[in-house]
Amino acid sequence: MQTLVSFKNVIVLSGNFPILTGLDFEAGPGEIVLVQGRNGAGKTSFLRAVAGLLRITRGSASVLGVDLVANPADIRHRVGLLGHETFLYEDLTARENVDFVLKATRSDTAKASSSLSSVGLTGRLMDLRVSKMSAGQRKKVALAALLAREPELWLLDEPHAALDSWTRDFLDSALNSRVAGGATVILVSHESHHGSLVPTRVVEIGGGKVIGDVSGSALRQVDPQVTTQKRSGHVA
Amino acid sequence: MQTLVSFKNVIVLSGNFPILTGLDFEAGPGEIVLVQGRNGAGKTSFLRAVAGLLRITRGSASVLGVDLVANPADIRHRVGLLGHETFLYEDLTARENVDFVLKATRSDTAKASSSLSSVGLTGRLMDLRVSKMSAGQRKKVALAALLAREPELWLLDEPHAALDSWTRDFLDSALNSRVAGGATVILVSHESHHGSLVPTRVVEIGGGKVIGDVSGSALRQVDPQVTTQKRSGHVA
Amino acid sequence: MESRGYRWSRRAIGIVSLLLVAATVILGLWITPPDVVQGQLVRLIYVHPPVAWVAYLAYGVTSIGSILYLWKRTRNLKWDLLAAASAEVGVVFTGLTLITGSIWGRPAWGVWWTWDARLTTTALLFVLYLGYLALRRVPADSHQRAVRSSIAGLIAFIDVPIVHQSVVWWRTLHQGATVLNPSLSPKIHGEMAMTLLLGFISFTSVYAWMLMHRYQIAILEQKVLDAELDQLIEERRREPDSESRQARPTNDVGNFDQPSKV
Amino acid sequence: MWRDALLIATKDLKIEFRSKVTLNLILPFAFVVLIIFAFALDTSPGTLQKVAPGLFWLAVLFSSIFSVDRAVAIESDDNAGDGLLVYGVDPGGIFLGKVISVFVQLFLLEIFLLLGVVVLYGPKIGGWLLMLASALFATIGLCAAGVTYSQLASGSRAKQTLLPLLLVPVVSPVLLAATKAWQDAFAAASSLEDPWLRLLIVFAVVYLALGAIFYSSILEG
Amino acid sequence: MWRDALLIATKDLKIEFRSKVTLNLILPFAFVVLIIFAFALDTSPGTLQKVAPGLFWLAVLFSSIFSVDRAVAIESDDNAGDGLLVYGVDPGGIFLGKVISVFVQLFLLEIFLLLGVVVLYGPKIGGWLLMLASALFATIGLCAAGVTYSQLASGSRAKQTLLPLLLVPVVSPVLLAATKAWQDAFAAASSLEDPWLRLLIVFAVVYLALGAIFYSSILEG
Ligand code: HEM
Ligand SMILES: Nc1ncnc2c1ncn2[C@@H]1O[C@H](COP(=O)(O)OP(=O)(O)OP(=O)(O)O)[C@@H](O)[C@H]1O
Ligand SMILES: Nc1ncnc2c1ncn2[C@@H]1O[C@H](COP(=O)(O)OP(=O)(O)OP(=O)(O)O)[C@@H](O)[C@H]1O
Ligand SMILES: [Mg+2]
Ligand SMILES: [Mg+2]
Repeated sequence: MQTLVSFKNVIVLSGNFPILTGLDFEAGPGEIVLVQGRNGAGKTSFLRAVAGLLRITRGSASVLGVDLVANPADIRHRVGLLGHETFLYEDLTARENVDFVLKATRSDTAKASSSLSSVGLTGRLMDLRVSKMSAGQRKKVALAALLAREPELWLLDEPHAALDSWTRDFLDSALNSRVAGGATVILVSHESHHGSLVPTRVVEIGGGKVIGDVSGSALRQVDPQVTTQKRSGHVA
Repeated sequence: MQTLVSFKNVIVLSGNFPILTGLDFEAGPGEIVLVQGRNGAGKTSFLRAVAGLLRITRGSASVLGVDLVANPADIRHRVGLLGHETFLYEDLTARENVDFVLKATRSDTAKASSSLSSVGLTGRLMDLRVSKMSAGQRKKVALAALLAREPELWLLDEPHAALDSWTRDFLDSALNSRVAGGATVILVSHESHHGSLVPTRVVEIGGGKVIGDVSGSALRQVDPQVTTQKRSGHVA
Repeated sequence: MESRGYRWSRRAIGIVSLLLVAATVILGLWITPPDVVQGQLVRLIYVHPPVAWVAYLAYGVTSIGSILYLWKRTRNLKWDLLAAASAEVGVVFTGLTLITGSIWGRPAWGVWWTWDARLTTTALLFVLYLGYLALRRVPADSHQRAVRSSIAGLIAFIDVPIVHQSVVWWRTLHQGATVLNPSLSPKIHGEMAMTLLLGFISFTSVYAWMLMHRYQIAILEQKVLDAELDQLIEERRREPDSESRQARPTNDVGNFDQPSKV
Repeated sequence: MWRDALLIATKDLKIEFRSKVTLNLILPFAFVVLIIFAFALDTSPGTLQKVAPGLFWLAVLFSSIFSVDRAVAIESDDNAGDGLLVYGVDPGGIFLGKVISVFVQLFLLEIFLLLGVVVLYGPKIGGWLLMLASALFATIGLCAAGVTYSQLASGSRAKQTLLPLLLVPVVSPVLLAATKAWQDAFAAASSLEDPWLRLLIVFAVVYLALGAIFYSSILEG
Repeated sequence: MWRDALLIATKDLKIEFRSKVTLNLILPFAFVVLIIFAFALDTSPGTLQKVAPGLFWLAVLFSSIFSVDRAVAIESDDNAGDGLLVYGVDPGGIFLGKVISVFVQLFLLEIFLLLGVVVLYGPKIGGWLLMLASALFATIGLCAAGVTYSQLASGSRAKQTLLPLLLVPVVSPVLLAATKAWQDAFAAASSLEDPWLRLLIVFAVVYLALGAIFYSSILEG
């Protein structure tokens, strides 16, 4: 398997606190990796590290063939990150925000409108300032920008949160078609049900490192739904 | 049925834009109302209106026997609202935040610690500033404050988002026990699966008004999963 | 931890500094003659200018350390620690400059302080490096701190030439360039010049000694931090839910009320 | 109301103490204002002492705009202001709490600043009592008007901060009166009968009363 | 880099134009500074004109701190700064873009303020050209140093705003030089050979260069 993302014993600090504590991870092209783990385990930090936004203190890491330790800046514009934060400017409209992202990434700005309408932001919503939007609508703006950019590697942090069920389904099928076209997806999610987006692999993070990795055929038996129920069974 | 929440033809404006457009809604004690609807339908605004945070321009509304049009201030401290925003102070620690909420609502501050540990914020996490916390940990702090307050009416806007599966289950069972003790819950959610928290009623909001209301026995047939699929079928 | 050679050279420099300062004091107070105009006051000249120049020197070292850190090929945390140590000593010497200047100013000008250009810019120099030290105290990981403070240190250095040139640019009350003038020909002579030179050497030696001391402490602090970090990493790796759920014994699962350490 | 006021004031001061925005931002600025002026005006030594009160109160005005803005902004992060309403905190209490917290910060600042003025400008100060009294009431007036207007400007959620546009004309009489009172004090007119002091008291009372009365309506929006 | 700079500058100016924070906040304040001084110093007409340049540049310094802070804060809402990095925008471009946007705002402000100075203080202005040139370069220096330091202080996520503590000493030489240059200009020394102007040019170039070189390290750090 060709490796697209490769983390070896990666340690990342925030101030003096170790967020990632020796994380090992590999992923190849065309995978849909579902990252799970308790709150505060380090999932968001992992995605940010893959995007080149966190400095790697120890260990080695490369993404899309770029060495993250030496030149993290070279990887950033090639990944698409959708996090808890949407990176939007409140005082700009949906269209202006998407336009800005496309211009900044040197992508085709012509796609802005069609991408916005594909997520359901049509008519007045296109020219509404983000500050007036509902939580789901904001997320959609960020999503539209991402869809228009077509990154090679998608890093999605709870992408379904705040989206209505129609948009969830749309996102799932959009991602599926991107993966079919050769893209790779790493997504974090706490939800047990993921519609049509079926992960090829489930990775579990705990205490800043990978503590479980189930892929391929083994996945059928240990699907997230089942582990969830097992877990809740324990608690009750 | 005794009514706890009663909205009659309620219109709410934001600037010049009508967010709620003649909404009718009634709920009695002990109900678990699940509110659904597309992004931007007005769900969050509905919850905020019930909490007395939005001025009702036309129509009549009362919550817990208080007239919302005349004196919205009298209702606020009797409801517990957990929204997209968590109302936390970034520079205070988890414990200080919960303490502040309990003092402000004149509740028993002794419960702060136990409530925080019940959601899993123990040890160092209790004294960590909220600004350093992960998304789920922040939500847990807000949740801990709410659990310690024990409001009569719980207004939850996508409470499960960002929580890990264990905390989701914990929240569900905590809510169930509150409802058994006489509390009422109105929750907004886009997720199709809700663990052990079974709604007694599903209300659908669209375009700022109620467009569907299924309760009691009828619920078994029309569970959210099914309606979701029906809807996405229309669009596709 | 501290290498033997380092320790010995540090001690040697300490002793030499002591001797040099003693020699300067003796020469300055008893051997050299009083000035025609200023009388006994002139003796401050063996302290005040050297102290100011050593402050410049210290900030120069800070800048070099900063550049070496910022330049990727020579990047090493040691350069940053050196820069910081030197800045701290520099602040001390700037403080001494201000104090000796004030003491001199009282009899010479009749005031402790006046809004003269040299004085104002020297005060700014003091504040600039205080800011540099304040910036270092913002919690951040060591690399981040090093980058930020290196940049601040470099920019702050711009004020040094300004302080030096201030007597030329503004018409000032303060003494013009007597020694370090553009033509590099000192306007004082004989034993006074010699004593001044000795003063300069002895304060430079004091600076070197203080720097080595401070730097050593910084290195040790960094080692402690690194050791703490290893421990923190171990702790985080052992966080309550950091083992695979499937592998965990049933009674332990999800019970947050249990103490986290197993 | 007083209980709530205390609660809010404690919390705000705690946050302020942690983030130190106001102190770090304002104190050095205020000092540099003093230094630069001293440098620019040094040629005529009399000027410096004449300008001192005006400079002092100008620095305080700047600081008050800033810290009043901060005090209200604390509640707009993560929409905490809605939180306060939901918790049932008395709006009058919120107002008073914020006034208290801003007052404490400003008063501390004024003490430091005065030390700076005395050391750097060396004015002769005749009427300490008058100075203290006028500082007290001027600061109360500034804080009360500031908190009210700041809420007025930000509460609308339209982030257009109209604050200074609204605030500055309202507090400039206070500022002028304070400057005049201090000039009198510097000129050794120690009497508390000073007309400017009386004006300051009137302003303090009026702004406090107006704020306490209208704050709840502003919050309700 | 220039493309990115333009993109950022356009966006920032658009946001600034919408929210009008800077203009609403600063302009009135700057005017009050002028008015209060006019009021406080009214007795000696000569003083006013002598202080005018210092006052003017002090007001500009204040404004620059504020708008530079805003320019950097725009990117910290919703973590948009990380967004810029992810989009692969050139850090040098971000720096230049922000300098341009702050420069435009400050220069506009200076025009208004100058009108105010002329109307209120009525100084005789001899060297318009010198004034314009020195204002230009002084503003560039202010903006460049300001944006750099603002990022230095804020990016740390520790919200402790060290900004003024760091920035004010760094830009005060600029401020002093600008004041001196304007004093020369007021005194009708119209020559562009003014040594203060040369100093201002040096500062502008040095701060611009340092900012452009180091901005990327600051963002990465
Ligand atoms: C607080 C007051 C003072 C401060 C901050 C101050 C600062 C300085 C500084 C920074 C220098 C080094 C300049 C350079 O060579 O680049 C210096 C040099 C010197 N200072 Fe002062 N000074 C003060 C008061 C005085 C007084 C009162 C006198 C004597 C009347 C004096 C006499 C000198 C002399 C003779 C030099 C050597 C100048 C040369 O050869 O370049 N200073 N001072
Ligand atoms: N400066 C710090 N001091 C102490 N702890 C810190 C600091 N910075 C980060 N942390 C901790 O590091 C972890 C960061 O985790 P991260 O945000 O990656 O979690 P996550 O897996 O995405 O969680 P969630 O599911 O809640 O989103 C949290 O546990 C947080 O408390
Ligand atoms: N000033 C305004 N101008 C125009 N539209 C506005 C304005 N204020 C609010 N809106 C619209 O009102 C609606 C508010 O909806 P609300 O936040 O209640 O939605 P929601 O149902 O909670 O959506 P979500 O599922 O995305 O959270 C949105 O469609 C928003 O675009
Ligand atoms: Mg996360
Ligand atoms: Mg919503």
